[in-house]
Amino acid sequence: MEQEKVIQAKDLKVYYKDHKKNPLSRQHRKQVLKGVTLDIYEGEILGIAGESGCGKSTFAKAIVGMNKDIEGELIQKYGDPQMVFQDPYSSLNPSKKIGWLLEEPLKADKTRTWTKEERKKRAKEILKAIGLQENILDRYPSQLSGGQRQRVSIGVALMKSPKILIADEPVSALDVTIQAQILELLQELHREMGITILFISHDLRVIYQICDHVAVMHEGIIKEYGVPKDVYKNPKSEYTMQLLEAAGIR
Amino acid sequence: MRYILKKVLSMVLTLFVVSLCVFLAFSLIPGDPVTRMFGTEATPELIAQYREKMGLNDPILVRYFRWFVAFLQGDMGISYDYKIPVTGMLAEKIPITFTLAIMSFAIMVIISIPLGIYTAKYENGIIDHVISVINQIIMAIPPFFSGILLTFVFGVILRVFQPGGFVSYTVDFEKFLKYLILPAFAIALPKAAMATKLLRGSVIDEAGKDYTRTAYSRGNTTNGVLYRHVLKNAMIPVVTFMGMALADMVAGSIVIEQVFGIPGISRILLSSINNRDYPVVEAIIMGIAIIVLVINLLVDIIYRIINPRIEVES
Amino acid sequence: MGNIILDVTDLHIEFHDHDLPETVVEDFDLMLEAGEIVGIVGESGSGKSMSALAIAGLLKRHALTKKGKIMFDGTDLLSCDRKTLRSYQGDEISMIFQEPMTSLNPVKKIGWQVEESLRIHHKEIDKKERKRRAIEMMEAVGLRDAEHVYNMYPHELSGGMRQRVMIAAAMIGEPKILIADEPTTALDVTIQAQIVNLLRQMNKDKGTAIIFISHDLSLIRQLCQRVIVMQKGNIVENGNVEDIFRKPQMGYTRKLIAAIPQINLS
Amino acid sequence: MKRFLSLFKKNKATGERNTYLLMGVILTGLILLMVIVGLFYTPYDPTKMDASAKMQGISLRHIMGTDNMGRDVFSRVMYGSRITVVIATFTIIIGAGVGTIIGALAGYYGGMFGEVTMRIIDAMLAFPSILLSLVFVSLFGTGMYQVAVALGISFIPSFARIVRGEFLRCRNMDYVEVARLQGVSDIRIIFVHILPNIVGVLLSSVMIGFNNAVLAEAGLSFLGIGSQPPYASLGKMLSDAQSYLFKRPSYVISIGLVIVLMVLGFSFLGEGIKRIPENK
Repeated sequence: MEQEKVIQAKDLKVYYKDHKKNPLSRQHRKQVLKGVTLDIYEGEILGIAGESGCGKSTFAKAIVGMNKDIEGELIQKYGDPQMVFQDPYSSLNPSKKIGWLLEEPLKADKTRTWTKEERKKRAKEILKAIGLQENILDRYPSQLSGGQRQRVSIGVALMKSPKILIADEPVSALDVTIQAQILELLQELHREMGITILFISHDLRVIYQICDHVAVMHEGIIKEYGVPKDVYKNPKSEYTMQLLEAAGIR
Repeated sequence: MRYILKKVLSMVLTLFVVSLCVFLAFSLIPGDPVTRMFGTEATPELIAQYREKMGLNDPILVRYFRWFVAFLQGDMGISYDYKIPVTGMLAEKIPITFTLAIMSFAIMVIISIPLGIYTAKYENGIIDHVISVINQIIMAIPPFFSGILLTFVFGVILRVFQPGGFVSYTVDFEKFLKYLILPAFAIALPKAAMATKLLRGSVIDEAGKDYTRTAYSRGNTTNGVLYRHVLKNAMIPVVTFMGMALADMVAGSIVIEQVFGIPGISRILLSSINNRDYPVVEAIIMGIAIIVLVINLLVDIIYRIINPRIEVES
Repeated sequence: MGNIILDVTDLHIEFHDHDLPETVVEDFDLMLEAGEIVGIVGESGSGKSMSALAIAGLLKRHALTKKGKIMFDGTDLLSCDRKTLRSYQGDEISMIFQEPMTSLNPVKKIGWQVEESLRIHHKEIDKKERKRRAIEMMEAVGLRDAEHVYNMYPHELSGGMRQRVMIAAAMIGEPKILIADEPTTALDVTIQAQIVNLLRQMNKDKGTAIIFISHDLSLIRQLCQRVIVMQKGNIVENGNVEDIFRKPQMGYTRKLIAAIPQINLS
Repeated sequence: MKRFLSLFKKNKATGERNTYLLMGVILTGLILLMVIVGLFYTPYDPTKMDASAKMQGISLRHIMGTDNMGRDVFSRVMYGSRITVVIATFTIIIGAGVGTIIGALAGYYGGMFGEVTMRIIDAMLAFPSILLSLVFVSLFGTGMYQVAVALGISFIPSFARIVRGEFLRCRNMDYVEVARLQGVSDIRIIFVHILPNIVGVLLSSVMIGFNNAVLAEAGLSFLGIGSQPPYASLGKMLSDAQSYLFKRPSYVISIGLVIVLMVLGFSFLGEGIKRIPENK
């Protein structure tokens, strides 16, 4: 079955400023992604695996436009991809109530204006989808547990019904049992809304559980790509083998 | 070494910028210096003649460079009021102000470091509470008022201090130092209170960090952890503060000299501000600026010695 | 039964930081044989780290009450005086922590920190010999170019190297027990595997018993023979790792195991 | 109001009471009361001289005595406090207002602009603030408003630095990234998303700034280059009183005490605000 590509990266190179060098000079750029070619298909969950500093988060940031210093091609079928971050504590503004946080994306929506009633209605819909009660709307993030916060973060990202959701290590900061619940939620949302998910994780087991494809990244390069089961069974690259061994999978 | 060179370079750059700002600020103020010098005696011919002689008709940047180069060579211009070189006017005053600042600094260090460590070690004890209240009060007393109070207590009640009995260092160095003790305390007390509070907070902060747990796990005593591990880390912000405090003390002595009738640079500065005798004001500000910058450089170097992380923080 | 070197019975820990006392560890028992590796597993708030810190005698910061017995070398570490406790700390019982960056003193040289236990407990060893042993130990934990690293500061090393330094510093006194509190959680998977291997090797070479604390059951399965499962301050299950994986007795253990994504490659 | 009162109750979690906040509110309240009452009523006319009542000690008729011209010191203190409070308020409005904006922009945008701004701010901060205000006073001339402006400018750097630090901390928080991804404008992120999170820090710096402003103004007036008669501030009055230290110490000390209490009030408030749990 030929599926449509929603994101195509062709020989994508991304640079960071090197902070050890003089910040006033433009010369010092550090190449973090060294030519990544990767397609993301409509409606799939694509996992990117790799260790810290391998460039997996940089790739995500390049897609959502948080990183502007890029070379190569990055074709996106839809605009406005949304992102969920790792740390459920810093990704919600501590001075705002949950209701306010959920409605904010709609207030900033440039494509249409939402009335107050519409915003409230949408927030309640999303709340239901992420499995939280309505009484949570009047609470502050500090009154929520880590798992609840991560649900809210996902909810905020979903408010404008994006076609693509990027989840950057969304379960790494959570306890294992909570982790399982959030993964379940992501799978459920994927099933019901048909949303494409780019799932970034260092945990090969988690990727195996929920992803349709996996790309293994190392030092800014995609080392291997395929269906998780095949990749784990017959890893072609040395590095993938190392990762699998370290995780006790092989 | 490269670090020090970099700091020296940035200091020179700052000095350059500061001097330019000072010069421009005082040059752009309305009012003609020659008219100011001669007042009602000024005739148009005299003004023209002096303008030419003083180079006032040259472009402002040329005047600036001439002034700056002369300044570096120790020629700070001529006072409008006294018609004598500013350098001579200030030469005997600066050692007085500087001694006062150094004495205040020493008092601050001697008081605050032991107290800061003690109050942190016995956090929330009775002595800690008493000292934090005293600190809070001392910080609320303007230095000139504590100067007045000290004069009152030691001069009027105890009679061990003679107000106004200043002796110059050229006459009797020992008596000179003795006279400066009270003023130095007046300057040092609020800074000592702040430094104590800062060091206390810093030690408590550091003591809560993971590495102290590691130190205990190796079998260190409480004192071992405090003196061998925590203190060096805790001193990092305190060193920065003390550097700024020393600079503040140089300037703060301006006020205290007034209270105790000490003939330092204070009187000259104030009268020249009131009389708009700008060459003198410029010279004093530049003098203090240089002292401040040199202090900053020293602080940077000490900072570098106690904090090896500085390069990564950039 | 082999030679039991540590016997913890009925350990209770209660915090009094707030108005209401809070029980963080209840009825904790642990028997450790010489040279064995025991795992403690649990989620955040399970009391696993608190039990470990209590054994290491490092709970002094909190307002708390402790009850029970921690018998080591004929002494109850819970009730003995501070001086006796200190004589064991770093010499017979050592500990390594989760965050190698913050657990090392940022303004002291690596060598100085590695040598610290020797300096405290073995004053008879002179400076030169201390340095020789430190470098030997640093080489043993796989730090290449140990002479050079000896004079570096923590911020100049990578996370994996820092944890190796922590292990070298903990092992230099050749302790009988090493307590490792989530030593790999802050590290990447490949580095994690290296550190786990290093701990296994230390256990084999020096005969040091290890108490390995982790939230990661699969990691514990790789390293430990025995495991204690904790939840909300209580021991839920206790026994051989493989048995527990195969036949978990309690609901909570089953939930923990189920939360690990299963991989079936065949 | 209920929330405000709850700040003074014992904290249930830690069992501590915020004594600093309570003391701060009481002291500042008393000073403000004196200033406000002074707008409508003073026991005597603060400028009326009375040759028959020179240098009187503390009595029921004159609770702080009279000065060398027979004026009632307490009435003059009520008046002088107003001048001091007005100057300090102006100083803070200028310093905190401009400083917050500069700090917010420099912290949020960073880059070249932030770097250059902070170099200038740091250079200014390296200079003792009294010297900085002296320079500005000598440029603007003496007088109440000139002093307020001079002090205000010299207070900008410290506020800019604090606010920038907070913005740098918040700028890279994930919630700011989230807001950016949702298409929220920069201005809204700065003022609606980030600013509320630093209100605690800002408020406590404003209080500490206030007490520094009172001290700095008093220092300048003491040197004779602050506010000018007939608008004598507390500092100016203390400077005038100093020469009578030996004749009538209570005259000098009572004025000094009012300054101390005013500063203490603000510094207690600042400490108290810092200790409110949400601000930690």
